[in-house]
Amino acid sequence: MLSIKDLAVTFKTRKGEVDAVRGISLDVGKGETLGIVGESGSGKSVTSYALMRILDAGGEIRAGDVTFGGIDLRAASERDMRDIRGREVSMIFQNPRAALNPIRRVGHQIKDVLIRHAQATRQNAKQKAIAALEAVRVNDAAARYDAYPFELSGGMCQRVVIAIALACNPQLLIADEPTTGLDITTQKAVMDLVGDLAAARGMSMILITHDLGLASQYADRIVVMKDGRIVEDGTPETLFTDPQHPYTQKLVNATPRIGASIRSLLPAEIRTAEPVHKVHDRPLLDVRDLVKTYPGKSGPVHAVKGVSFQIKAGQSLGLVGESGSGKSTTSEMIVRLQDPTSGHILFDGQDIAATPAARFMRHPVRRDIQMVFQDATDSLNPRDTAASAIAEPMSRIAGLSGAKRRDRVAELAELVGLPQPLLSRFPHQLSGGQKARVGIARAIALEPKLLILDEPTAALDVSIQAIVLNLLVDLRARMGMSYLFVSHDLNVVRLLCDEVLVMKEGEIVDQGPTADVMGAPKHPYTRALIDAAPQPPRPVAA
Amino acid sequence: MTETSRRSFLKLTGGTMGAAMLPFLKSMPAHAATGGTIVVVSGQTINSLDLHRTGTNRASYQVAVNCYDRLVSFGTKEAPGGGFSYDYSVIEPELAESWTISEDGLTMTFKIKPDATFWDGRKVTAADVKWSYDRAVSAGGFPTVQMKAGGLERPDQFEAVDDETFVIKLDKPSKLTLPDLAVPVPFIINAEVAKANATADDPWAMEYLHTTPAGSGAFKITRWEQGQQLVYERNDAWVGGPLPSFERVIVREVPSPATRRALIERGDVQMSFNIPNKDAAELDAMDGVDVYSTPIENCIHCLCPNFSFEPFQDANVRKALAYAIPYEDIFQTAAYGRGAPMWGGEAEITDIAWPRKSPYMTDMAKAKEHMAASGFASGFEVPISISLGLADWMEPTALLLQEAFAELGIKTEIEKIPGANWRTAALVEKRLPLHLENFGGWLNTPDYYFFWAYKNGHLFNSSNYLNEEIEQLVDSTLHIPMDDPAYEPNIKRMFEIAFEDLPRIPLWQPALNVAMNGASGYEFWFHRQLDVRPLTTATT
Amino acid sequence: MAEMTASSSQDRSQKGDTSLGHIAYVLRDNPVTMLAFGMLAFFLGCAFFGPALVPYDPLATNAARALEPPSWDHWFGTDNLGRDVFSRVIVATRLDLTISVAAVALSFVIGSVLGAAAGYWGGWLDAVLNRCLDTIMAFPLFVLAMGVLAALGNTVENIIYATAIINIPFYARLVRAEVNIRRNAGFAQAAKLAGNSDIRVLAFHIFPNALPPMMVQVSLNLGWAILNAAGLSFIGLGVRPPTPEWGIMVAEGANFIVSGEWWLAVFPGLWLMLAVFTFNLLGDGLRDIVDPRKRT
Amino acid sequence: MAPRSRMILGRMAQAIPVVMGVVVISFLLTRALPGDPAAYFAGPAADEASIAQIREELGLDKPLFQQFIYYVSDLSRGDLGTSLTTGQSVLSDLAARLPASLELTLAALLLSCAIAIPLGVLAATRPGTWVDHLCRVLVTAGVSMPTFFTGILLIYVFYYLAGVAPSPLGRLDFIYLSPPHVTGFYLIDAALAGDWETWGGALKQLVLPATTLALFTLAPIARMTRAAMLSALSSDFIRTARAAGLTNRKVLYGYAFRNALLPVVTTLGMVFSFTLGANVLVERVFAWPGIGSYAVEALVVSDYAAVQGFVLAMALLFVALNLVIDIAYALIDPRIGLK
Repeated sequence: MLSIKDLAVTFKTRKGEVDAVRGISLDVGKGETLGIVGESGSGKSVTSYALMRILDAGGEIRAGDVTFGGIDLRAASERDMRDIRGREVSMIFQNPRAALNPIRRVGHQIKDVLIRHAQATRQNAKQKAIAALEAVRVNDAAARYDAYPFELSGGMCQRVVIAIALACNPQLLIADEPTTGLDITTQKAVMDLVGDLAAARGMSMILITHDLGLASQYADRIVVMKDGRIVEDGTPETLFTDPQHPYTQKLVNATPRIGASIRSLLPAEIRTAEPVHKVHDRPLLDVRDLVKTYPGKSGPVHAVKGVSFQIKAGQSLGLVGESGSGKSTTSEMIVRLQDPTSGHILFDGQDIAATPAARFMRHPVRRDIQMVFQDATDSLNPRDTAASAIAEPMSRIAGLSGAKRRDRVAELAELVGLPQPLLSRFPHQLSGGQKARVGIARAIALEPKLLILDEPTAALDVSIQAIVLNLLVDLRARMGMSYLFVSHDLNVVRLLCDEVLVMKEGEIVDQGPTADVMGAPKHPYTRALIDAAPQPPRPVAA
Repeated sequence: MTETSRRSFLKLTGGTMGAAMLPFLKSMPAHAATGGTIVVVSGQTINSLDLHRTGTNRASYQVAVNCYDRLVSFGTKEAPGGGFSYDYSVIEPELAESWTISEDGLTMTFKIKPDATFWDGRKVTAADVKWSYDRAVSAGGFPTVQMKAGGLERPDQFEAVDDETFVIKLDKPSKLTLPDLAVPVPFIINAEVAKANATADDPWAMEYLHTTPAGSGAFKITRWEQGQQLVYERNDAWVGGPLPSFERVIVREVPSPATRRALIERGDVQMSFNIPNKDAAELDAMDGVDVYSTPIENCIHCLCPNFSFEPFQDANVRKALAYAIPYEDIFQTAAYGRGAPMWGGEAEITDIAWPRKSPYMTDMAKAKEHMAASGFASGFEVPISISLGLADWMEPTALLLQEAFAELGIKTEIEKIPGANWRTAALVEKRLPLHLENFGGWLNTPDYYFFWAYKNGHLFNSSNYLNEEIEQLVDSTLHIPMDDPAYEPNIKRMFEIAFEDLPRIPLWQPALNVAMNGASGYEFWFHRQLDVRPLTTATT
Repeated sequence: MAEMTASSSQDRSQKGDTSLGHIAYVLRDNPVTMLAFGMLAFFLGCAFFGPALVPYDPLATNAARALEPPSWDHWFGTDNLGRDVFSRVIVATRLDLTISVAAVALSFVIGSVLGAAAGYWGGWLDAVLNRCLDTIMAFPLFVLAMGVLAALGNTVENIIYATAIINIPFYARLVRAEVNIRRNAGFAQAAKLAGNSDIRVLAFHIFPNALPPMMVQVSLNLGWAILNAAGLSFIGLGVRPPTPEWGIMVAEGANFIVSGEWWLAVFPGLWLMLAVFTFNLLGDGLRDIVDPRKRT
Repeated sequence: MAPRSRMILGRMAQAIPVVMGVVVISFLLTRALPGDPAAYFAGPAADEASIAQIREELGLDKPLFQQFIYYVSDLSRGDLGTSLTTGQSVLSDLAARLPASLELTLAALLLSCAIAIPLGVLAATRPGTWVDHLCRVLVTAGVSMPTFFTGILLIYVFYYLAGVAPSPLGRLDFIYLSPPHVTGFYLIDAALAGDWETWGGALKQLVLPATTLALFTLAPIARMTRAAMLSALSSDFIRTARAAGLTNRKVLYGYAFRNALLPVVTTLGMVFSFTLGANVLVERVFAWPGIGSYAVEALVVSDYAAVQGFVLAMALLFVALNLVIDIAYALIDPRIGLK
């Protein structure tokens, strides 16, 4: 039904022309779901924008043919394209809340599309829009019709986006990272919904994702893209069991999954033996009845409702939960960026919660508790070079300066695998993985005893994630640090952590050694989390 | 305003409506706009219709002139700068039909015109005159001070003998009394209307008359939009003089002088009152626009060195200043040659003409001689103060003075003082060491000028000048008649002292410039305000 | 590792990327910015060297040659006192630039301190500052400047103070907003973990990141400050005569336009306009220069 | 709507300290003005006694604090005092002059918006092109000219030389009478009275001053429109709308522009209050009887009551304006008032 031949797309940028897509060909049959998998910059999204002809300014299709149901989409007039978009080919996007017009009622946004494509008249548009909402399993659709996006949850917003896309019964649905920005349980619900609807309507679908596991679960066929080219094409099973292209192999390896070891994520040629880290019996951190309550507009918000746990010296503890579970608040209190409402944080037996966060920078324990932030980009000052970011804690706390400090920065860069020339760069000149390394180097600069890792790999591509996770494992063994690893990704936690805590709505619902909790979840919520995580087919042992 | 009067107004100017309606059509010809109406533009704002009220500004005095009558008025003569001027030497009847002055000069008896009526039709009586005079001497502030200059100080000096006979009793005879009755201040108010609107707090009906004139004058006010315009309408029953030729006079306030110039030049208005000297010089050279520049009687623009500032106590320093001033340059630059020079006069004083040229002229050598002879040969620093409100002539003058004085080693800085502060600083506190001043006396005698400007402590003596002989001379001369044998010698002596002591260095006698385009009959008045009564359409 | 090879090819292109290179890049990128910086250089040249280069003494009067139209002797003609308008216009550059730069610098510093504190700590400090700024903003700003000037007297310093006062709210608000969105940013948190006190975090980490948008405001305000000074001169509250200043020259010259001596107002007006124009166009370029993210 | 009305009430409560601050500052500022109004208003020939008498009348002989108490108690009775310059009560002066300023400012803003917003949208849809640069240069040129200079130039060219504009004599040429007072806006009042001749006359008088002010206000509005449109156009939801096949018009105006309106409305509010204060100069040039020229004259002669009244009126206007902006915000953006 859709056929792309030798498609090439270029972008004009400040540095000249950039080839985003360099001649790809693919077909999507009727009722088929094609997964396009690739890491950031692989050209997978650009391909979809190109076929919809909604490339951003500066983008241009240079070559190739795109035919859809016999229509030459490349040659079609803009007017015809507008008729095709939304009626024949629809798209859903990542970050659903941003994908909706924030100041227009969701019902009206659906109505706009219906009226535009003559699927409804002004009289029955509302009714049809409500029907479209019902079709995506929105409860109480008539009431939701009048809601604004900000009044809906992320999952609900994605349902609305899907409703907009499917309102006119298109033949092809392009889903561009539809689960990014959603909680793990919501992800599953949304993907199941899209899959069901596509199947029920006999609709073709292109699923664009960076997550090989997700694609393998929902796609009939998968193409793997790298640097604007298709490197491999096949069914999920063949891709996982018998990847041909080295890049596919790397990708498959790097995808965390049950049964994998941390080293197995790396490409075979650079694998080394996994270091052993030693866990002492001495508790390094002892959190007792930690409570955080914020004053809210409608009464106090109980973010953390009395949490107690311990981390032993050298131990890695995973803290798992979805957004709003209180995991970030908990970690910020431990790292002393926030003051708890009540409770104690004993670090080496000393109650560090007694020193207010505002004065904690002069506390001797400051150098012993450090943190790696979730968003490496956000956590680096855009005005500071990598070197000065890494040097900052040394100059402020350790009082190092001059050549000593420079040497130490170089040493740390070496340790985290950051090439020396990059040290003089600004964050925006670094890739995501490089920024993550800078963040880690900064956090370990003072050789802390406890490192809090707040989803350190969430924004990274899987192959980079594999490298960073292994780096963390190496550092842990080498420096004897304890980790508090905050994450929503159970597969990652499983690889890295000795023990795990599951938090929900400010409380710990499940807790214990990782294998126990993951293998035999006691709490239904833990089970739901585990079930929701996409599980790629097991590859043959490499 | 009622609907009827609106319509009649439109009818009156109806002839011009058609043309004006057409959007962006070139403006209509000047004469068509009149049709009994004349439009005058002025840069000043009128803030009250009652001269007696506290805070009434100068521009508002024209209402007292045009809407009210006095017992007497001055005559008319040909003015030196073209057009007409009031004649100080001739006192004419306005509301008074006739008057007599007793032998001892202490009793003046006025007969009021029997046919004089107020706008409401009521006959003007001596009681109205008495009430109005009582008000003028009781109101305080400027009107009371001005009345005092004519020896009129207390209500008990005024008596309404019968309806048509009004008597003034004086404490001592003065040549200034009768002229003082012809200045705008002692105007005659419809006392019945005023009293009907007076309150216990406001026995003189200040609030009422402030916005609602009640008089017998040649014009009534039909509209007053403060800050925008004043519309006069002729009172056809006026008996104070010949009936004005215009039925309606619109006085528009236009603050920007450039706009005023454009308006008069294009003929969109018929008269622009009190225009800058430069415009006067240039418009004069133009066809179609008539410019009247009347030297203002008894008025001199002066440079005043303040005696409380030490260097200026030195006569040589003052003379050095007087010789250093580039008179001609200043006269041409600041006044564009409008007015009369006040320098380079004869050293010997042979007559009592005033204002008169000083014996000084630009002579830098002499200036330096005097400077060298003074106790300040090495110079000194002093600010030259000017008023922001009078910057148009003061600023160029000050700049040229600054340059000239620099040659004497006198370093100056020009200090602009805002209007509110000027009066306080210059005249009340008299604290400006060196400043420009422009006093003009309403009553046109030299002794009157000296009274205000040379007597110690008096308002316009901003130089803090004190000379015992002047004090005595002024006191003895002020009230004696001009034909008194002592008068002329006294005046000459005053001149001698003034030019020797130089508390005020005369620069030039300014002119009041008025441009007319399509109207004529302008008459200059000492009060320098617009008298709309004699205006007529252009004779051409 | 894998990414290393990908990034090493970029290294060479990074080598020449000094600050100067960056400025050159910003200028080349936008012709309008290029034009603005060219004109700025010209005005700065006038300010520094103008007084030494002008053909006439800007204060010297010559009544014999008053109100002459532009000629070879007097490029911009002469004014009513025979002073050379060209010399006055050029010499005035220094004063006008001084007024605007000093006023903007003053309001920048005060506004930044107030706004940064309010944006970072929030709470009652923020509330009080907001009310104070609202109060200043509730004044008609130009009239406030007039009032301040009338009350303090019209000297150059007071013009600067008055202009600075009315500009403070703009900076304070801008900085407050910029700081507020960054006070919980990852890099601010990281800086705290690195042992920085709140004030250091604010001053050395958060505040510098507010600079790019502030540069736009600075450039607009530099222009406003000149216009403001000119407006004050028009009312009569400006610089004292005979000091040459564009606003006062336009204001005085305005009265000569109708009588045909257009050069008195038009040349200083044109100069003033060009200067304001330059400053206004400067904003985007300045922002790009202080923004490290624009470096490639 | 309840949270919104609560928000509006909250905003009004916030305005109270602002108004109080304005009252105090304007009082202190006027008292700091140089000069002695008593001496000024006593007239040219007044002596010490009559100045003292006037000072007493004006209450200026009292200590500052007492003067302030008098002022505030008068104020609470709605009495703004009497202007010494115009001789009228300040309240009636403002009532007469405020509509003139508002009419001029609103007309100018309307004109400005009509030009600047389409220009801004145009520039935003073609960023980096010559159209964009030209728009930027044009609007910047407008804001670079001092308003009094523009005004005089326009008068010179269009009235004096070309003769196409009416004489710059304020709100109405003298051949018309002002329409019966209803709102004080001549255009509205004349239209209400059905007097289209006067309406045309008032409109003609408005053209030049409104153009002068509009030229000055183009830049901020156009700049903000451009920036807001650019950011709206690069939003994800625009891509959604385009991917759904909505027409360009709908995407540009229905989606992007309505989202871009928020910052534009804020800018408009700021420009409005700024212009209302800054048209002092334009009012002088065009003999426009507005509150700007009123304030200048009052300030120069230290007319306390008039200056205070003016400042207070402007502050109240500012507060009201902010309220209107808040309401406009709430109308445009459903998120306001609920966060």
